[in-house]
Amino acid sequence: MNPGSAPAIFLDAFLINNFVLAMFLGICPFLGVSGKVKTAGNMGMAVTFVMIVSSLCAFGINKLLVRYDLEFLRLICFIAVIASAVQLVEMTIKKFSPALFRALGIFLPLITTNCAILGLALFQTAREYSLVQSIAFSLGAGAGFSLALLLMAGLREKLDLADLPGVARGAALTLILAGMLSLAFMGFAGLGG
Amino acid sequence: MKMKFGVPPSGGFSEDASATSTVSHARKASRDLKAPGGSRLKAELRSVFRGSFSHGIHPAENKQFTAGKAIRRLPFPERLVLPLSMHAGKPSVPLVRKGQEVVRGEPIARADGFVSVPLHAPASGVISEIRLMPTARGPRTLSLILDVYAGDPQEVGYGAPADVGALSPDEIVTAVQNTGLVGLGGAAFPTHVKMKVPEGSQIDTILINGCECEPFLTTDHRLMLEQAADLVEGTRILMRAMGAKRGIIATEDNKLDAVDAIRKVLKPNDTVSAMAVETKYPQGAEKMLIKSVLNREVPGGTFPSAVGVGVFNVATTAQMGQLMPMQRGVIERVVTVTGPGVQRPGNFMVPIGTPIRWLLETCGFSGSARHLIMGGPMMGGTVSSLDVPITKGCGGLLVLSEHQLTTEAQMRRYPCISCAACVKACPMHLNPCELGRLAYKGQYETMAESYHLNDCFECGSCSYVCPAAIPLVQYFRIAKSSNREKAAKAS
Amino acid sequence: MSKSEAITLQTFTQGLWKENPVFVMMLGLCPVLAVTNTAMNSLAMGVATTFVLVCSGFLVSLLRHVIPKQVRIASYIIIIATFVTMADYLIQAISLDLYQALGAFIQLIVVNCIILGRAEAYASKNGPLKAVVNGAGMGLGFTFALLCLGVVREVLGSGSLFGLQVMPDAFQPWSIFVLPPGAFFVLAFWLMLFAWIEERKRKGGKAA
Amino acid sequence: MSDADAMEIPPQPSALRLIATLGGIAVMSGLLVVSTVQLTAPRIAENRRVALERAVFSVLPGAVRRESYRVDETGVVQTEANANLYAGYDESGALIGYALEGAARGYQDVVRLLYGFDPETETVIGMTVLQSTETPGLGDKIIHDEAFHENFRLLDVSRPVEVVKAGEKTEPWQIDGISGATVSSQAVGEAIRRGAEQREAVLTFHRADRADPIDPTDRTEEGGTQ
Amino acid sequence: MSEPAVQLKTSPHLRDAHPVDKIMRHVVYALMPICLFSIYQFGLSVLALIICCTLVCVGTEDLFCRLNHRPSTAGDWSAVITGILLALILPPSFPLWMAAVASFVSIAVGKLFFGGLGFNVFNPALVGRAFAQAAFTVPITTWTPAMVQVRFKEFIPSTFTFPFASPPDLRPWMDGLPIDGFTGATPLALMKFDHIDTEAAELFVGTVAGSAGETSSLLILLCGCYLAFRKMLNWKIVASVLGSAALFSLVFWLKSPELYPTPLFTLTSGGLMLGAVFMATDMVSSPVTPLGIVLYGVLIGVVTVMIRLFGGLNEGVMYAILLANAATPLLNDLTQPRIYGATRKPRRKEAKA
Ligand SMILES: Cc1cc2nc3c(=O)[nH]c(=O)nc-3n(C[C@H](O)[C@H](O)[C@H](O)COP(=O)(O)O)c2cc1C
Ligand SMILES: Cc1cc2nc3c(=O)[nH]c(=O)nc-3n(C[C@H](O)[C@H](O)[C@H](O)COP(=O)(O)O)c2cc1C
Ligand SMILES: Cc1cc2nc3c(=O)[nH]c(=O)nc-3n(C[C@H](O)[C@H](O)[C@H](O)COP(=O)(O)O)c2cc1C
Ligand SMILES: Cc1cc2nc3c(=O)[nH]c(=O)nc-3n(C[C@H](O)[C@H](O)[C@H](O)CO)c2cc1C
Ligand code: SF4
Ligand code: SF4
Ligand code: SF4
Ligand code: SF4
Ligand code: FES
Repeated sequence: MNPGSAPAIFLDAFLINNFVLAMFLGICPFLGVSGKVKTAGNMGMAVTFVMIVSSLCAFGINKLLVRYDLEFLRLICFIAVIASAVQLVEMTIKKFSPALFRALGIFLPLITTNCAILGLALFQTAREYSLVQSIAFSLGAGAGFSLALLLMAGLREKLDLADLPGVARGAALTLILAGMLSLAFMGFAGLGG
Repeated sequence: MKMKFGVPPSGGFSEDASATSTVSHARKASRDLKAPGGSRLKAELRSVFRGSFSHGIHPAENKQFTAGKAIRRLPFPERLVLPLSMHAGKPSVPLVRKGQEVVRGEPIARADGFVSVPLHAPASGVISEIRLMPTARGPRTLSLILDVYAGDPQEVGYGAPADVGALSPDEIVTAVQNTGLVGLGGAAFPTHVKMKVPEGSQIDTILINGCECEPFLTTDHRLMLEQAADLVEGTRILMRAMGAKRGIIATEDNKLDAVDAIRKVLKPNDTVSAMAVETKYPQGAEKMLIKSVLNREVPGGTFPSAVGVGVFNVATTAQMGQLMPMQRGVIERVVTVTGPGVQRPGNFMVPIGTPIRWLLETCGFSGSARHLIMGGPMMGGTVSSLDVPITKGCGGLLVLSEHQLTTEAQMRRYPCISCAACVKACPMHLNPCELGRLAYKGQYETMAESYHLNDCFECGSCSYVCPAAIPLVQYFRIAKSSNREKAAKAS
Repeated sequence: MSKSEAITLQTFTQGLWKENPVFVMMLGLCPVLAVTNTAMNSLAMGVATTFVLVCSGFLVSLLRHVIPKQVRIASYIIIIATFVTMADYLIQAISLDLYQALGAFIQLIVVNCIILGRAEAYASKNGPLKAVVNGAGMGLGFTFALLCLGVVREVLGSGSLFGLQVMPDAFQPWSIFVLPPGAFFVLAFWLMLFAWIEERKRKGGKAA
Repeated sequence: MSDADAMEIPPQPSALRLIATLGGIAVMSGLLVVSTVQLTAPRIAENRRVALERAVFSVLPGAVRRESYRVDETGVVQTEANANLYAGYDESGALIGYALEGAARGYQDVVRLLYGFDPETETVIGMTVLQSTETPGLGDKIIHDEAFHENFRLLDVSRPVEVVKAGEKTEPWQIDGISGATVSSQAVGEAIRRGAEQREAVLTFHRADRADPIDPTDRTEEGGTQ
Repeated sequence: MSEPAVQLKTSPHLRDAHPVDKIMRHVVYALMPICLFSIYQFGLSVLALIICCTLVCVGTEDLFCRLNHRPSTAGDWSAVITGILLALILPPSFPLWMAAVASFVSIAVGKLFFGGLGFNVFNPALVGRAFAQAAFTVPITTWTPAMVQVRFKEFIPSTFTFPFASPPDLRPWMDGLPIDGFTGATPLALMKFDHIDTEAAELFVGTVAGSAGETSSLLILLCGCYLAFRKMLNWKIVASVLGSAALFSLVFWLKSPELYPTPLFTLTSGGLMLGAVFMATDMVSSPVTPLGIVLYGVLIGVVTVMIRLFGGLNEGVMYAILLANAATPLLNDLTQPRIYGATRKPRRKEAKA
């Protein structure tokens, strides 16, 4: 597969260089919201959604900034525009689909200040992705985040019923699990190359 | 006396596949009594031809001790203990005083409302006491103590012939209540209540449950052989009372001689028929049997009437066929006394209220055995005292050996290893593995909400196969009662 | 000046141990995991974050009476982003290699919860001097945590420290420690160690 | 504390005030950023140049001066921005070769490299890895491994290069792979193989260039390598 | 009649199950022929490897139980299985000190950290190997030839590498061996990078290079059959792993036979057989629901072939099983069996009785 093609970019962000497990983006929600499978599913959806929105925003803004030679304002503009875009989307959802809002709503404000979202915008800019590539990238990143989150939530739910030793309580358990997931994901290295 | 286990049965039903496998396992079985009950392949082939439910287990049948032994009547014991609540529902209300003389068959307690039954004197004698006595169910309950007159001819002095054919369904239900009949299959639920067809339901089939899937027990088997005519008569009464078009007497295919015996008393083109289903535990559970015979599933939380079926035990039905035409009451029942701990096992017709101590002494109780079970080994309970009496719901007395007990105790507890054996065994298709893990952490509500705890009917198949020796059924009982208590507190 | 303006030693040391942003508050974990494959990267990241913490704390504190409540978060984010951009360019000017090794994570300091958290919870309520001292303490705590990981990962994973070989030639490096799984494992190890120390202290305290 | 509390008592400030505050902060932040950029820009440019030259000179042994071009489907043009082709000259001003960029997917991620190309002999004369995330201790040997780099002192690229097992190189167009890191070695080979078209363009350009020699010193002043 | 001390117990009063320790013991028996064959193939070094891994696994289990003042669970044989399997999936030349590290990680991090037997979410032996693969990337991809003549006389030089030191280069030793043309490549590597096919018959009896115990698929299959027959191993997992792997690779083989291996090659090469028979079947880390078990197997089969054909690695069984382990709780959740009577319609049309 050509590394620049959309499927390759999707696969890369989804499995090979998984956003959470290999790139270490969005660790806070990964540790914080992975206790229950159901919440994890909703969170995954919300993040994927915000990723697509902010990827589009970032793409547009970057075009403008480059046109006017203002690249040094990139970071400030990204963060401001993404935050307001998410705010806008949040209000829209709240108005038109209360059910969707209940599922995603509580996560949206949290997500805005999350490295995965800004990281996505920064990486796609640094790698000079086209619009199609950017969309593939955000879909892959969202899917990768959701997959990691769901697997983690499943494992943690199962371990809720285990006789864990004292040292394995809390964050240490989640981190060891994340390490093992990360080990397992190493198997995908070079996929499609 | 040393018993050999796993020897092929001597009775006329050795067509059964377990015969071959019990031989091959004889060496092992003689040690620990645990031969699996049949070659799996054969069992599966067989189930292609005979209806069956999926999952379930094949415990060693061990019925050969008593299957060939005809029902024998024993002399009367000196005193009988008659608990006023030996059935499900409200306890009966005594009609007699202390010191009052009673005649065999006389009503001595009346039903207290609809979900309750009367009690009849199982022997002529005198009521010597009315006091709290231990029962198999556990708590001490109010019981009538009847001192039997020695040397009395013990004629049944009550009842009069009646034309059952002339009664309306409602009149039949009342007449059945007057006989004091309850489910003799074990649940002891008043039979007439089950006969009352619920509003909006229609019953098309009466299913007579002769599976007796529990190992060791042979009560129902002998009844089908020896009281086939009463059994068919009872079936017809049930069909008429409930408006069913047909009656099916179903047994397991290790009792094909019983099918033959019943077919002998059937008319050509009869609306009643007899058939055999696969030998497998818990084939006798009504939901499983309905699935096997009619391929219908009783929805969770409902009764068989929801799928147009009424299920009654063979012993219940045979008693009905016997008692209804004479309008008499239930005063005795057949009990299998068996197991490596008794010297003279057999099937006995005993008066209700016979203390088990007396019964065991009569059968040659070795005394060292401590593992005493009322009912079968899969669902029966141990008893706290030898003074508890045989009640209407008790069809078996099983004494396991000391050796059996110690091997049992030696089986070490391990954490669940997710081997899925229990999932493959559960006839309700539940997930005992997950239920067990939840129970271990006391998450009883989750068990009921997400894992169908309340659909578990406690057959014990899961515990039977668990390599980690996890007391799954015990967990589930605790969980259910904890949930019930919580619900009661909340309301 | 009220009493609360007094700067105590605790203002500074708070972030080092008792409220260590990484080990105790579990904040800002992405950079902690991502850039600690060498001690040098850890140090640079720590210094950059401290720089942003101190500067933004100072400015937020200065403007705390000017900024209306309704727009405070937006203002803080702009202020933080400004300093992050400055740090970004400064690092590029200092060393391109370092800049490449840290990748996008310098810019991601913007969303590091530690900084916004400090601005909101501390700088907006305290005087500039106090905010600076507290920010420096927090930054030092963060740098300490980064170095905890960085040192272990570099020594075991590459046999060197700050780029200098410290292990004998024959030493077999354990490359897992510079790979992603190693980051999770080492952080888990430190958390367990600190939890164990805390427990010992508590038990010791009780026994005494 | 007390005055902070006092500040919160006044009700809703006017929208104008909110906008003014934000605007003020934005202006201030703009000023800060712009002055930082101004201050650091020369240093950054210098850093970039040094890094680039280090890379270019390392793949073109003996080179001390470079020129930047861009090569794509349309041919070769001289440019400083977006350059991806560099000509290297030695002290006497003689052309040593061209440095080209190459990329291919490795074990973990894309491997980007720069290699020196001698148009006269059509050989690769040096290689350096610009970017790789290959496994430390295994794939990352492509960066420093002496034996591996020996392959690129004189590699015939007039025909497709091949990567073979370590120690099995018999032909000048073959690369001795690194054992245990076949994938990474293959990636390097692939990156060079893929450059064939570019090299074709460079060759055309080079021949035209030689036919019509221009004084290289003039060009340097126009191009503003500083 | 004496009054017997009646014992109160709840039903069921009978059980018929092989106790856990017995199951584990029989798995050890089943592994013995594979161990012997691999010692026969690779010689003393493998013997040392198996002993080392087993001792460290059991020792670690015992040690931590002691440290926690709990009764030791080292006697339940499960740590022995972990040790033996771990040894069998390491290269014969793997230095013992690294094998000891891997064994320690298997038991300490892969098992006891989660609460010991029954609670671990990943296959402990594979956790150990995955750790070693990421930590000691070079030694774990260094292969030596099978059946070298001196295998019962001397150890492979790297076996007794000094702890924490890197192993010596094996090339001089291999050059001194009276075999020619050995490239140190496994059949999978030959296939992947050079498209050289190895005879399936050779693979079936296992006279090729590879991890200690992964080389004779025939023997592995036979030992697996024994366990399946004794109902100590779920053949459905084995069948769905092998079936899906064969089917998936068949598709690609039909498309371009010169590029992709035959399904038979896929099944018999590398660790697929050992993984499918002994490691995917570890019940603790696999699902319990009937459908979940099949999906789990298919996931392993498909991911293995995917990694082999299109990934950077030439072998993917280990990662495939670890990923499937990670997905096990979700699979269990999603495939809860339809319980008896869970029908919407209260009354179904009567089927033929
Ligand atoms: C409140 C109540 C109402 C019942 N109503 C009916 C009924 O209408 N029809 C019926 O066939 N059985 C009825 N039963 C009896 C049960 O179906 C069943 O036979 C009894 O619980 C024992 O079954 P088991 O031996 O399979 O546990 C009722 C039971 C209870 C507790
Ligand atoms: C696990 C289990 C096994 C059972 N096995 C039998 C059996 O073999 N024979 C039987 O008559 N009833 C058996 N029952 C009880 C039946 O479900 C049902 O209650 C009974 O046949 C109704 O008849 P009765 O009310 O006349 O007793 C079993 C119940 C359970 C829960
Ligand atoms: C954790 C890990 C990291 C690896 N990293 C690389 C790598 O960076 N480059 C590489 O070519 N092979 C790497 N490999 C090994 C390859 O996937 C493959 O086994 C090897 O290239 C086979 O080459 P050989 O035939 O030379 O042994 C790695 C393997 C593992 C397990
Ligand atoms: C059929 C079977 C396969 C097993 N496979 C493994 C295995 O691959 N790895 C392992 O560490 N233990 C294995 N065990 C042992 C045991 O299940 C394992 O140590 C548990 O995961 C520990 O909780 C196996 C056991 C059985 C019965
Ligand atoms: S009482 Fe026991 S043995 Fe008798 S039919 Fe019911 S389950 Fe079977
Ligand atoms: S006891 Fe309950 S869970 Fe266990 S097999 Fe029987 S029905 Fe299923
Ligand atoms: S405990 Fe379970 S099986 Fe028994 S009556 Fe209640 S719901 Fe039915
Ligand atoms: S049978 Fe026992 S060990 Fe096996 S899954 Fe069920 S509960 Fe767990
Ligand atoms: S530091 Fe990455 S999400 Fe918080």
